[in-house]
Order: sequence, then C-alpha cells, then structure tokens
Amino acid sequence: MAQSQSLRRIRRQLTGYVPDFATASSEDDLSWYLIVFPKVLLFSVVLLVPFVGAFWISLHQWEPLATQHPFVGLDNYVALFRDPIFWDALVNTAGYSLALIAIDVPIALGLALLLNMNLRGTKFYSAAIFLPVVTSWVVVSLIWSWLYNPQYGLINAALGTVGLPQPDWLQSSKTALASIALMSIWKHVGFNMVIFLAGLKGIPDDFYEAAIIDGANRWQRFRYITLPLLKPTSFFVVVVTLIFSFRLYTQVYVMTQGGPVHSTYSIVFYFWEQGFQQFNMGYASAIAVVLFLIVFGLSIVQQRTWGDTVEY
Amino acid sequence: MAHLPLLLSVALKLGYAGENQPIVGGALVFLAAAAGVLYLSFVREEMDAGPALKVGGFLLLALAVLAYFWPMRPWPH
Amino acid sequence: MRENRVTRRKALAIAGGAGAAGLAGCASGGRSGDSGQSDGSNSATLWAWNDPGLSPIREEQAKEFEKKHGLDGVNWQYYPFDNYLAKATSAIPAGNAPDSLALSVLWVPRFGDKGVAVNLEEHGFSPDDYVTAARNNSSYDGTLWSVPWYADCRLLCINKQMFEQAGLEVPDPSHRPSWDEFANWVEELGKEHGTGYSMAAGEGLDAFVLSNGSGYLTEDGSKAAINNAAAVEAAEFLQPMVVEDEHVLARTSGTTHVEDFLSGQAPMLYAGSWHYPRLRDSGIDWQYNPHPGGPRIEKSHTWSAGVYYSVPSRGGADQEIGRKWLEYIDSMEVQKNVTRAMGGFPGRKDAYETDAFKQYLDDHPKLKVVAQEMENAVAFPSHPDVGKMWTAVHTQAEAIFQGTDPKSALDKAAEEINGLL
Amino acid sequence: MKLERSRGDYLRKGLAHGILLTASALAIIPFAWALLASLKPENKIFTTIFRIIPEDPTFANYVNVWLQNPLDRWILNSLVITVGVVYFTLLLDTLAGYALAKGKFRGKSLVYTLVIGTLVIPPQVVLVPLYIEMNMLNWSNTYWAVMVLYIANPFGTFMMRQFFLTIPDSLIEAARMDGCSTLQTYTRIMLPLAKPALSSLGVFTFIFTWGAFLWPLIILDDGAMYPLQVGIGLLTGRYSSQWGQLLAAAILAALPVLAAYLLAQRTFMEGIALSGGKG
Repeated sequence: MAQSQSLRRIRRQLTGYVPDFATASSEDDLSWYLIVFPKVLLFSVVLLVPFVGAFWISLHQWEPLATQHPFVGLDNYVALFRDPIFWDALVNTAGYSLALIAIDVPIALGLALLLNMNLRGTKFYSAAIFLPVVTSWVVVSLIWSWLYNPQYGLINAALGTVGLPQPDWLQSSKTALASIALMSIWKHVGFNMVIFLAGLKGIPDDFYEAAIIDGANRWQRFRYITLPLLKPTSFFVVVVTLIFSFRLYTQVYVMTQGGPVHSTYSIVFYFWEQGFQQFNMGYASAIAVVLFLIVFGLSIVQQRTWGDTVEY
Repeated sequence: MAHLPLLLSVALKLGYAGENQPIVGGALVFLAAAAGVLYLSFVREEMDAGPALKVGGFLLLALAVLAYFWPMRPWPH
Repeated sequence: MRENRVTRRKALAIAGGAGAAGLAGCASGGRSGDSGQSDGSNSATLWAWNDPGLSPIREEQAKEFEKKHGLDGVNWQYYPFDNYLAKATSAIPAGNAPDSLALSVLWVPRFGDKGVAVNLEEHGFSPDDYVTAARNNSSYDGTLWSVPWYADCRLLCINKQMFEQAGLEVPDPSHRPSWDEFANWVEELGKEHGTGYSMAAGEGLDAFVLSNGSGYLTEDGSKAAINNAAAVEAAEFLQPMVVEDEHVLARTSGTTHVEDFLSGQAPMLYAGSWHYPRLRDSGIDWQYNPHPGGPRIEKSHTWSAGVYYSVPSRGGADQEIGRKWLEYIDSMEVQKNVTRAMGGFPGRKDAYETDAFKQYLDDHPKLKVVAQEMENAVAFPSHPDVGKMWTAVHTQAEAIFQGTDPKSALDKAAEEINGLL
Repeated sequence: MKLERSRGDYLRKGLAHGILLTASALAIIPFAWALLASLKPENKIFTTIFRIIPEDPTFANYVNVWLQNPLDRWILNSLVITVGVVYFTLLLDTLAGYALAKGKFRGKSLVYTLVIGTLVIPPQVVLVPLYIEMNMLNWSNTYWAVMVLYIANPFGTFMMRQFFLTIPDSLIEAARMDGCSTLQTYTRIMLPLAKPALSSLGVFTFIFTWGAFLWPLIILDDGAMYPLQVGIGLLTGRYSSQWGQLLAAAILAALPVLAAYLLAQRTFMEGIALSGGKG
C-alpha cells in the first residue's frame, strides 16, 4: 500500500502518546459543524449569494448604465431558447468539452503509463510536459495566436517544410474551434497526466506480480488490473476536465473574439459579450443560469453512473 | 465592541497600498503564512516536515520584510 | 520516540491565532484608500483604455494639467480596451466613477442615451468648433456629450519598394485610385509577392461599402442600408480577390493586418492615421494614399473615430475637475500639437489653421494626405446600439470572406440592424 | 528466452523514450520560440519574423518592461494574493474536506451537493453581483476582495474529500479512543497524513491564482495594485501592442510558478497519488 508506511508511522506515534488533559469530547455534531462552517460560509457568501443575485438579474431587463431595471420575468429565457447564436455557442462548447474528454484524457493516460515505466529521465519528461500547465492562459493564447498565423506562423512553416497542407487555423470558420481545442489539449494534458501518474503509483505491485504468474500478457494486465483500479482517478479527471472545459473563455477572448462568423463562440464568451459589451446583463445572466444547470446536471449524472467507489 | 469600526477601517486600510507605500496588508499575509508554516514544520513533530517546508517558512518571513520595506527603498524607482 | 512536551493547548493557540488574525483582517469593511474620489482631496482621477504608444503623452498632459490647476495629484487608470466597458458599467453605478473618462465612438451614444455623461453644451462647449466627423461622433441626439482629443481616418498604405519590384509605378501620394486600378495593383502585386493587400475583414468591407456611397444606415438613419445595391457591389468586388485568387488577406483578429505589412508579407495595408508612429519606425519605404473610391461616387469616405473624453454625470465623479480636464483637452495649446504628439488629427476646426500644425505637416509630408482625407471622413452611426450593428456587419463580413453569398449575408446584417432601430 | 526478452524490452523502452521525447519537445518549442522572439529588439520583431534565432539578441525588452512598468510591484501583488489564497485555501479546504469525508453530521450530503454546485459556477458569471457585494462592504480596490473569490473556490474541498476518503476509519477510532477531540484528530493525524495532498492542492491553487485576470481587473482601480497577469494585459494596446515587452513579461511571469512546481514536484506527485488513487 503506497501510504502503508505512513500509516505505520502514525500508529507507532499514537501508542506512545499520552493525552494530558480532559477526557475526549463527545462525538456531537457541534465540532463537525465548527470545522466545516468557515468554508461553507465563505463559498455561500462569495459564490452562492452572487449566483442567486445573477439569477435575480436574469429576471430583469438589466442594462448596466440605466437607472431602473424593469422586471421581465422569464422573457430572457424565452428569447434565449429562440436565439441561434446561443445554440451555436452551446454546440461549440459541448464539442470543445467532448474533444477534451475524448482526446486529452486518453493521451494523458498514455503518457502517464509511459512515465510509470520509471525510465531514466522520467523527472525531466514529466516536468517538460507539465510546463504548459504552469503558464497562464492569456500568455499561452498570445503565443499560439502567432504560431497559428497562416502566413508566417511556426506551425505552417514546419508543415510546409514537410510538404503537408497548411490550414488557415484561426482564420477560417471551419478550423478555428479545432485550433483552440488543439491548443487547449496541448496546455491541459500535463495536468491530467500528473493525476493519472499518481493514480498508477497508488496501485499495489502485488496485483501485477500475481497476474504475471498467471501468464497474463501486457494487454490483459492493463485491461483487468490497471483500468478498473484507476476508476476513481478517471472519475476525478473526467469531472474536473468536464467542469473546466465548460468554462472556455480566455482562449476565445484572446485569440478570436468569437472567431469567424460565431464559429468559436463559447457560452461564457457569449455571456461576457452580452453582459459586458452589449449592455444586456439580464440576458447574459440568463445564459449563465442555463449553463449552470447544464453542467450541474452533467456532473450529477456522471457521478451517479460512474460513482466514486472502488472494488478491490 | 466599541472599537469594531476602528478595527474595520484599520484592517481595510491594510488591504490597499498606493504606488510607493509599504504593503502592510501583504506583509501581514506573509507573516500569517510564515507563522503557519513554521509552526507546522518545527512545533508539530508528526508532520516531520522536509527541508522544503522549513526553508519555505523563512522565505515567507523574508517576503514579509520585503513587502514592507521594498516600496520605501532609497534608490529612485 | 522523542516526546514533545510543548502542551498542545499553547501550540494550538499559536497556529489558530495566526490564522485567525489573518482571517479577522479580511472579515472587516470600511472605505478603501484615497483613490482620488471627490472626497475633499483635490486630485483628479482619469480613465483611458491602455495604449502603450499614448501613455507617455498622457503622463505629460497630466503633469501640465496638474500645474495649471494647482491640483495635488492627477492619476490615470488604464484598462484593456475589451474590458473597459466591463469596468465602467460596474464602477459607475456603484459610485466609483472617475472624474473624466475616455470613450470610443461606439460608446458615446450609449452614455448620452442613458444620461450617464454630462451635457457639455450647458457648460460652454459648442459642437460647431469641431470637424464634421468629430462633431457627429462626439454628440448624440443633437447634444454634445464628449470632447474629441484627436480624430482619425482610414487610408491605404503602400510599400513603395514592393510596388516597384512588381513593375508598378508608385502613384502620387494624393492620388485616389479607382476600384479597377486598385484591383490591377492587387493582381500585379499578388503575382509578384503572393499577397497584394491585407485588411481587417470587418473594417475592410466597411471601407469599401462607404467608398461606394453606402453605409450601415440610410441618410436619415431610419433603415439599414448595408444591403443596398452599392454595398452589395462592394462585397462582390472584394470577395473573389479574397476567396478565389487569395491575393487579399481578410484578417479576423485586431492587429494582424498591420503585422502582415510590417513583416513584408503584404505590400498594401488597410491603415489608420494612428499607425503613423509604428510605420515611421518600421524602416520600410512606405507612403499613405487615399482609400480607393467606388464607381458610384467621385469622393470616397472612410470611418473617422479617435478618442473622446466625457464627464460622468453620476457615480461620485467630481464634475468640476472633469470639466476643467475637458477644457484643457479642448484648448488650442493641446489641439494644435496633437499630430506632433502622437500622429492623431485635431478635433477642433481652428487647430488646422494654426502655424504649429501647418509647420508640422510641412516637416512630415507623409501626413499631408491624411489632412486631405480628414474632410472625407464619416462619423459612425449615432445610435445607442451602434456596437451591436458593428458586430452584426463584421460577422457577416467574415462570412462573405469565407465564401457565403454577399447578398444573403448583407441581408441578414440589415435584418439585424433593422431589429435594433 | 533471455535474449528475446531483452531485445523486446529494449525495443519497448526505445519506443517509450521516443514518444516521451516528442511530447516534451512539443511542450517546450512554443516557449523556446517565445523566449527567442523576446530577445529581438522591439521594431525588429516583425521585420525579422522568419528568422527564429535573432541575429542581434538583446535584453532591451526585459530592461524596458522593468523600467517602464511597476513590474516589481506587480510581482509583489501577485505573490501577496497567491500566497494568501494558497494559505487560506489549504487551511479551510482540508478542514471542510475532512468533515465531508469522515464527518458524521446531519446535512453532510447537502453540503457536498452545494460543493459540487458551486464548483460548477464559472467565476465570470458572479462578477457583477459580487462587485456590488464587495462595494457594499467597501472592499473594492483591496487585496482581500481579490483573494476572497479564489479562497471560496470549492475545488480544494472536493479534492481533499477524495483524499480523506482513502483514510481507513479504524485510524480515527484509535485516535478517538486516545481522547482526541475532532479538531485534535485533524491536527494530530489527518494533517501529517495529508501532507502530500496538501502540496499538490497548494501547487494547483498557486497555478490557478497566479493566472487570475478578469476579477482582479474589475475589482482593483489602482494600477499599482494589479497582479502580474493584469499588468501584462495592459501591454496589449488596441492598435499597438508592444510585443517585445509583452513576451519578456510573459517569460518573467512564468518563472515563479515554474519554480513552485519544481520545488514541490516530489511531494506533489505523491500527493495526488493518494487523492486520485482510491476514491
């Protein structure tokens, strides 16, 4: 067990431990409430209450500079479901999220498996692959908007020397969203890789030894030992990637401002544009509430189907 | 609790530091973090903190001093 | 095992105490530091969207303004252009308004319409002092809401060396090419250098639509004109050059087209007068030319924008200091040196007659054509939702340059604009 | 049989090295390119765009960005905000995570659903209502207002709950029998065990907070109070970005976070092992 030695260390200290003041406090709820209270208070005051505020704003025709904001009930929501740009943004964001989950997660698992072979230089490889995660989205988007320049960008120059076709990347509505997804995978894959690698290190070696004795080949070991035992890790990775990918905004804001002809509009970007550029904060808040319901639903469904318990 | 408003305004003042004013709020944050880290690495035995944590504690103390005195450094800025 | 005898209660107290102190520190309230609001301290707070090229001039002007009015501090607060509105729409209603703030032409009508800016005509400013384009841009609904610091216009910019390499004769700077002449240039340059012209997709289409006598709205502003015959003709003129022979690059992000010109990738550029400092230091042998004129009218038009200052009428702004700042910006001392300072052009008509301005033009002949084109510059439509019109037309422009049929794309833009009127 | 295994082994290892090398190269090349571009003088960045290695490399951009902007103050602001957020996040999230994993109190599942709920709220969505709230508290333009949004982020609570679930209950019973109160079990047993998870949560929080941009920009008024990322945002003008200084500032901004990662890499790796390993 990876942490068995730390468990043994604690037990040793415990046995030699002599409590030198009053009897242990009873197991009442009070002490638990005391422990969880600061965090719950903080995120309720700072996130939940403002989110309820955003919902309240979404029931009004809220123009930031106006002095009074007429109540309009659910008109914003009705207009939202009839707005083609909102559906474009929803499809784009879902596509982006799917790309991240379908491509980023497997690559991260693959790299983690390779790093788990403890080859020489593993520390260098993991540091290098983790490097993009360390830099901020604004900086990475700026650098990549140069690399993606169809005429003098590094990528097309490299493709040209090898004779491959040189796509327009961010300039054409067909490839803009894919370019942003590609860059985001490049930046985010190290994050998932590190989590997978840690999950792999958590799997005890005696499982593998038993399997080798039974003559299981490499694929069978992966299929019947590694994958099932990685279930909780993959649950954690997929939930975090799902929530994270639905927040697509900075890359779109820096690289394409919604891209050619709404092709890279994301929901949060559409929220930002409506709320902060076009003065319809009511409509924007309605977008935000619908986004919240979608992602909240998805994460609950994901938790129900996958569950986070593991069977040894 | 008469002095609550005083405490409030003083504490808030710490939250802002102008162009060349000492960053008092920042120094306080670094001190709090340094106190926590040093307490955990030296006082709490079970943590058996590695060298990184101990050095980190003193680094935070240095940052607290830097935050306070750096804006008032004599050379022109 | 070493037994640590420090009693837990004392140790817990230290850690708990330290954390709690930090926590208590931030659980408090009270007014933030002296960020220059009108609470007694006689200092001015000014906002502008950040432009690294303009900051030095703004600092200079802040010092002069401070000396002139004996203030004890003038501080600039800069925000990126795209988030400037987010800042303004959050801060002003909440009472953190600045004493004066720079506005883009797309925002002046909104600030006027919502009564967030002070009506300047009641304070001795008169709209007739300004060049026509600047006058329309700084007012809405017939009232003056802002004062132009500088106005600008759009032009063609040519790389003379690349022109000669393509066997073309470099035109006289004051010569306005016709569309056919322009198409021929693009053709020859494209053959020689691969690319003939680089422009911003949205503004590039706007310029050709304007140069053919059309625009976003009809003359009386009652209906969208972006899909009338003249506008469709402009789109049909441009589309093949972008889509088929690819000699024209239609850029979708902000400054890429300028970078195409500076990197020698594009011999011709859709340029603004504000690009003058960057072009001057680029080491390229370049010149400005008037934007090509369309077949339907003899004199072409281009957008005129620039930087306009207003005084917030709400949100705790010290309007007295704000008005003094506008007077300073409007003073002849500032207006006549605007071009020298940063290549922009004065908003005030009479500044064009001053010797300082004339002298500067003689020393910098390349700017003569800009002065000539300022008369042809056209203001943006004066409507609170001009920002939405801008987005609507530019989205359809991008669609046209991806191959969509011009007529249907411009009809969609017109439909969106009519929905706003 | 031995020879076969070693040649198969050798081939497999070679392939693994090959893939890892390409992945590392792909990860590093964009930054190498940015570093080289930042060494070009400002007006040459575009005119010599095709030349990757600058012919007359100069540190002018680094010097200019340092002199023309309060870069030292921006870095200090970023450090204050990030250290503050990391410290209080570790303090509060481990407590809440422990309670949610091992606590026995009514309303625990409600709190957990609340955690998932708030985890899902994109920060941009609460900006305006939170700005109004902060203004009522008169907190606008202070470090506290910036920090509070990132300390409230429930990601750490979610992660620590995952970790504390891996601690067998038997250990807590043993501690209770020895007379520790809930709080003492936390400090005596839980924290030492959670050390690796603390370091990984610390590094993740450091990375997220270091890259914060929109909220600090909205809530802070004074340029001297901006963290580094917002300061870098100021270098992009609407018409004329100073690309040389921008790239130089971007490289300088990446160094502290890289140092934090390399410093904590050992415990960082171990930390996630426990939280991700068993759910």
